[in-house]
Amino acid sequence: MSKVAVLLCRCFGAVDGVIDLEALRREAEEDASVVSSTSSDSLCLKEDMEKTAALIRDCGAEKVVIGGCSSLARGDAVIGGLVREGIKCSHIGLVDLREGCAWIHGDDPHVATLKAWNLVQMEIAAMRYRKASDDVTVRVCPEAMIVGAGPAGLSAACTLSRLGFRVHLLERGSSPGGMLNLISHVYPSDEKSGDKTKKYSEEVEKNPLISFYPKAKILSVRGFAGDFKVHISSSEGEKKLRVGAVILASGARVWLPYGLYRYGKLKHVITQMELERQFLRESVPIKTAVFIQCVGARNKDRPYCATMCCPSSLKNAARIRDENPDARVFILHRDIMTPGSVLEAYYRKALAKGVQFIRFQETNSPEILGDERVEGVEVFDIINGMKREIDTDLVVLSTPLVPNDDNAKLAGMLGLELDRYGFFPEIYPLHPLETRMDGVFICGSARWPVSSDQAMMQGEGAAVKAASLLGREAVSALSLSRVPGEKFGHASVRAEACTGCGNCVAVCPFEACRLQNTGRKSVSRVNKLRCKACGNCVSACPNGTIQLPEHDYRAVGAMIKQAFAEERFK
Amino acid sequence: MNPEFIKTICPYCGTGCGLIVKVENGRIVGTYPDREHPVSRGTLCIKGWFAHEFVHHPDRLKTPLVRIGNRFEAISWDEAIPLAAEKLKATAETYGGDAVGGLCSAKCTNEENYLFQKLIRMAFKTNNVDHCARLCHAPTAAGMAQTTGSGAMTNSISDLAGADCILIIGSNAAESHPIIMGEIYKAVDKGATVIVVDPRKTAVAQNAAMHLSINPGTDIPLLAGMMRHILDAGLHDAAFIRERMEGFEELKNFLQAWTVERAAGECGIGGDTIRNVAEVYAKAKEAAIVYCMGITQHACGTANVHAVCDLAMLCGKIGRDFSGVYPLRGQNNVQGSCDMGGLPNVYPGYQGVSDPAAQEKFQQAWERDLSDKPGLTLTEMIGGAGKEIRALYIMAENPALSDPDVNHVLESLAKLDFLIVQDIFLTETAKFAHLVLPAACFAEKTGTYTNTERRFQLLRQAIEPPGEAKGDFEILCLLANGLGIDFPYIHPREVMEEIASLVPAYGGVRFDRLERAGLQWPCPDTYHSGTRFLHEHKFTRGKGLFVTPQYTPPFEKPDEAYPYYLNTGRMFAHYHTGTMTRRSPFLNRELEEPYAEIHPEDAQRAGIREGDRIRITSRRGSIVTAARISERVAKGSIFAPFHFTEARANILTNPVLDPISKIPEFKVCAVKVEKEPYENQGR
Amino acid sequence: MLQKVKDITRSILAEKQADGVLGLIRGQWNIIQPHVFDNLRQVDNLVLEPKWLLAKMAMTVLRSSPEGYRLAVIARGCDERALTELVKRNQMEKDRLLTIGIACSKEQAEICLCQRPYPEKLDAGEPVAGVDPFADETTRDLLVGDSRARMEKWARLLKRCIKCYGCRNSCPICVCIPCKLEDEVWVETGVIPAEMISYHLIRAFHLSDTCVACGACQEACPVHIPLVALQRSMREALRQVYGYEAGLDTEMRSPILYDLFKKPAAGQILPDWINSLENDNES
Amino acid sequence: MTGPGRSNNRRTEEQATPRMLVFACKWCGLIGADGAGKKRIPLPASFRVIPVECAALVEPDAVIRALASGISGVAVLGCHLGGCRFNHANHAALKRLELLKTLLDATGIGGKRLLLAFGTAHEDHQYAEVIHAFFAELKTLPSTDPWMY
Repeated sequence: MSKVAVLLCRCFGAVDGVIDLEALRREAEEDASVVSSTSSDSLCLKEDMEKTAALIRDCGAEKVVIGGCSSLARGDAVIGGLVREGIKCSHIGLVDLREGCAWIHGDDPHVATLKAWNLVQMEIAAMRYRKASDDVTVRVCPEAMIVGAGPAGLSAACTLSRLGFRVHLLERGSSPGGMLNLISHVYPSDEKSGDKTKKYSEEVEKNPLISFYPKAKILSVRGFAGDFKVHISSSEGEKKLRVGAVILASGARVWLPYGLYRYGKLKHVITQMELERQFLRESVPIKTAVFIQCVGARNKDRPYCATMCCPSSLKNAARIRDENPDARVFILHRDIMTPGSVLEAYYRKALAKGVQFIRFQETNSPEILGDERVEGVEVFDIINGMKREIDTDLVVLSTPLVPNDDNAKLAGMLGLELDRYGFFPEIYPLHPLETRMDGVFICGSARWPVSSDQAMMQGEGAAVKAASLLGREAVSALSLSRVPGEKFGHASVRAEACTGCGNCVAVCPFEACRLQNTGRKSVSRVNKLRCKACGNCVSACPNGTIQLPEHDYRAVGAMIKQAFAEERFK
Repeated sequence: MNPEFIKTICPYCGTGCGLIVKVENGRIVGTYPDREHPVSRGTLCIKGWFAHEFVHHPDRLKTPLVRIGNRFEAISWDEAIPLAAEKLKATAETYGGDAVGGLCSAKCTNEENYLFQKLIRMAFKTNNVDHCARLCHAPTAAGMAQTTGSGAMTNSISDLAGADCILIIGSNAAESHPIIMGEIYKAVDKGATVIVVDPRKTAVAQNAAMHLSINPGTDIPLLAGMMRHILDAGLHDAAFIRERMEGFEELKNFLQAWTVERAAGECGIGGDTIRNVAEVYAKAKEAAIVYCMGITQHACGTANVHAVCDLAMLCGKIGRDFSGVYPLRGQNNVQGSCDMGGLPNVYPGYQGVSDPAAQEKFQQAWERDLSDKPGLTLTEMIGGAGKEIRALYIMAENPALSDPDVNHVLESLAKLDFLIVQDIFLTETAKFAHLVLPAACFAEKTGTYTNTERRFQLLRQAIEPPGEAKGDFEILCLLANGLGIDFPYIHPREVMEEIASLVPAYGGVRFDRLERAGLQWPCPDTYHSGTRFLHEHKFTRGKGLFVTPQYTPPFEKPDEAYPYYLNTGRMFAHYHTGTMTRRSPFLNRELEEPYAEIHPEDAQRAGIREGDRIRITSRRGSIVTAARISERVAKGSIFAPFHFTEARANILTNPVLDPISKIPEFKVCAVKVEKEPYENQGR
Repeated sequence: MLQKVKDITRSILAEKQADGVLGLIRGQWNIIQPHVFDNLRQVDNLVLEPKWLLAKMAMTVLRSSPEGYRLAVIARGCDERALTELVKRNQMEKDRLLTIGIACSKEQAEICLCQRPYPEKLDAGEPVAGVDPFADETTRDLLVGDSRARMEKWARLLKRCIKCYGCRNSCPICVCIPCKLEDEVWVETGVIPAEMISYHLIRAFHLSDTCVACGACQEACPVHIPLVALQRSMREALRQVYGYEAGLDTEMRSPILYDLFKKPAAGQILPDWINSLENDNES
Repeated sequence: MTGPGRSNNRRTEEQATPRMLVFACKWCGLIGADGAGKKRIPLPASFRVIPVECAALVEPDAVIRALASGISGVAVLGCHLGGCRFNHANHAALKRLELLKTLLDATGIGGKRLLLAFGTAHEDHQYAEVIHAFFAELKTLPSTDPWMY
């Protein structure tokens, strides 16, 4: 039986003002597995921490139960301190006596003390069964694969190569540039997009660290952070790559609004992209133009705002006015979305240039007039409350970017899930550009529709994040963590008890489990670097073969048993 | 390569369920229930499902062992049999035949038991043959023989399903006879009332309509109180008593002294409860009384049985379908080993040894002079070891765990000149032996078992015994030949034919008639299809007899020094001395450690917590076991199962004997309980 | 029907479609027992009654047989479904298994309250219509109506449990070694009645998406607990909510293991934005 | 540990206050618990929190185990559906535990003894509300005494 030291924190009266900590300490001492039970004023202070660490060493305890504040308060800090003192993270149990007991049951100290005792007992009992997961370490392959050579991918590739890492840049098309190749200028700098691409593509060509694969396709991805094995095909044939990180910059595609505003039926109802193409070819002076915003966006099907359509319209409307100061240009909008100082200024510039803005309601959208060709647009202006007819021969529809069709396939290969719209989500707002798979980063419109300069910014960010992984000599499964302290752990299988039913393989959100044939039967194997310790497999396993050692079922059982154990503070 | 499936009978309790064992490459790999078996009908209890697990246990005895100093050495059969014969013969020559004793076994087949008692009786001209029925249902055999003429369950197990009221006294059938409990539940589903009389709130009691938690050992007051009320209320079956009974007046006189209130006072329950139960029983159309060790294992065990029979006969609830008295036999063949004359006072078929006619009959059949003096009982043989008894031949019994006051038993066994133990494992008893003979287990031999409903059933050999071990049948034949007696049997079938010729009630029993579903005795000829229930038109003894049950309170009552009652019994996953079940991994997992149940209030007073190690001490010794705090036991009582060699509950039990049947008072003794000191808690 | 099954068995053995046929044989002493038929002579003794689940046995035979050994099983509806579930749980290889499907009689269907008393692949016998288990009074009594009364009813029944493990041992789909029911963490050991809530509910829940309602557990119960009724509600819920039924098809995957973004469960109210999530993630 | 595992939670009599076990996901429920503590929102005391990494780690067996040990209700607090940091893990938990509710309902114990709150208890007040509401709910349910022995 493991020896447990119990440390109770008075928190300068915040805990022992309600809970009778002294009684708790005495009771804990009675427990057979407890070798030391002490209380101190404030465990999280440096002096106390040092004293505590010395005490744990002295009493020969293997495991520690801390009764103090919640992990979000100072609990994690205390654990961190003890870990630095050389105690394994999984050997420390934290009982939340302040937020979880003293402060919510302040009105009844007797009951609170009882509950606190139960909570401490639960953790002492559970501690007996908590074990540390075995760690594994893999060498990091200092190369990266970047999927998509659009603005995000290009900037990521250049940044990484400048940091000295080998980069494999995959592109669906035949040349780098992505969506930049389809538009003439970029906002808000009004630079020519070609110029913008050029400096990157030159670097891609020249830099020996970057291998560019045009017409590339990913056939399979296996492995884990630090060591992915990727099978690709490109115009140069099939190839197998080993990379340490993957940056997903596969972008998005433009949605074509067939069925709306008679798009596809009337010749002069076009989308923003088609207008860009006109500008790219040879600019024809335009006399009148009506831009309609939020076509197919911010509705039931696509409730999101694509963020780049309003600035794009502003850019193109202003350009029409620039090229032909007599042109009448209207932007029919539901709201103009130009957040931030730069874009707001961009809006005011367009306003100053004489672009007219009319606001309409989603329920009362504009109508295109004319049978054979575009003759005008009828719109109900909600600002002045009247219907207006605008003569025009060109209607430009601003449509949102939508996810690529093959996102699902790509996500499947990488072990990611898509968000509700089909984009690649981040793991958590607190961890930008990171995905649920360690070693896979996202940037650009694959993540969310963004402008090209934002895409580049994200590309650089993702590159730096990838570099922080690639720069390591080796990674261990437990070090792949984004939270303070060590990773919670990972699942492990008792092979002799595994029936090979495959439930864990089915439910694993990270494809960390797979079945391995061992002659007579199949046995589940867990890839420790892919495993995130969510415990889904544990719940799906019919006979408890797969377990998180830190959260062993026996620990749960013991906690349940002790939850309302004998009430002794009579 | 294909697996074989062999139909056989479960080796555990007296229910006698049907098993099908799956054999692959000479090994039993699984047990399945027999869907066509008349008793179990495709169901089994936990012990049955895992009955195969001990068969291939590495501890199985594979060669004869002889004691040399403090250790055993393997010898061959060619050495072992002459050694045994020589030693037994020498003992008989030096001290007389009565200095040799034999314990046959309720675990062995009818044929083996028959041969065993024949061997002892013929070779040594003594009747010192007994077996563990002495420790369980000897009072039943004696008591029911007196009242009805037949010491066996009156009806069939399946009859229970048809009863309207089932009175269960001193039986935890749910743990000890689970399949029989299933029949009782069938009756419950049809609307029957189940009344349980037990000091403990057992699994049976939890499922009963009424639970009477009487003081230990007060069965007679309760039954007397019930009978008194039945008489007072005129609920007795006057016609039945008139036509078929005798001794009614004596009973009435006896009951004069037992008012319901006095009974209630003795039992520690309310008088109205007794009246209520009496009425439910008497008014039910078909009423059954099920009883077990709670009745018999008392110093007044035989009187208890009398009282039970009296109640049934008073209400005329005997001798027909469904209604009857159901003693539940504890061992797979305890009925059979009694039937086969494994008792010191009777030949096979309960033909008294002191009855000259019977003696004459057997002398003729066996062609030897036989003793007319009843032999010593098991408890007397053990007690007299080293004195009257100098050599003991034990076949598949384990008195070192099963007998009361085992410390004393161990001392006695050590005093013997020569002890032969024939068993499948090196039991606690075998460790004292001078010669150990390796025997075959249930799956390795052919023969018949008789279950508690008197059903002869065929046991079929599925595999060969391990190593040099031999079937008990073969060993007995070898030993007999060594002793100069001719046992010319080749197959147990021939023994059965001999039995049939000697005992009228089994006259029609033949192996080939048992193939499908067995036969319930009496079965006098080969055309008779067996008897489902006894005493239909007349009792076996002619008229039924009311025997007045004389109440003796438990010998030891709690006092200041020993303030608790101790009750011993079984638990569901283990069986008796655990020789088999504790070697079955699955069953042992269910309960690995001994325990004792104690009531929460008593525990609190003694400062005992769940799982603490406690020391239970009686006037005879003490054991250390884990505490299990439970409201199943009454306040002031401790319950301890007796399966565990590391905490032998029978160290504590009181060897005081019932005067008639010589059964010890296992169920009641006085003990004290202390928590072990901290350093012995083993944490 | 018997003759037809014998003919099929003979032709399977003659044409070497399988190396053995698992069925019931009437052997010595008139004893009926499972048997692997591998020569034509034995087939004369083949019988079909009584109902005897062979699925688990088929699994053990296949496990101990050499590679490439093919086994045909004479399977009733429930047997076939149990085999399908065993295949789904990787307990045997689909291509080493052949079934000879036989239909159950109406009487048998009524005893079992079977909704599908015939296999999907039927080779002999006329299929009879299934029985609606919820039309049965006992089942309704146990599953419909006042919950307090039901709780008492179930408690009364389950309190009888003598923990023989017969329900688990006889279940064709329970294959785990060790089993959670043997662990003292989940079920208190050494005590009967078995902890009612934990023993029976854990057992029932483990079979929630695999139980084929064959009734083997109930038949093996010495104390007559209506164990199949315990599964019915979950089977019905899975059928109604996800259109899932265990054992129909090896491709039909358990909704609690696969396609997790699909409709969560009956009665669960989701925020409306979830709807778009469902639609987008059909793949 | 000596002797068979047995629970000390068994109720001997009808309890006025229901006993509640809370499995709180570290990323939502536990944050709510922390917040409620910081705000010192008074809560009834007879609940115990077991922190888990994700709602998916709550084995249905553990819920059954808790109910069998005399705990009147079990709450599982997880993140928003779709907002789980472990992809679909909380969807899996939801589906599993919803099915368990069916079983609890069938046996009359009542699916209401199992509360699934996904994403509704990640803030202090919501957390307190969920706990209060569940307590109120549990009080209305019939006792499970017939199931205890």
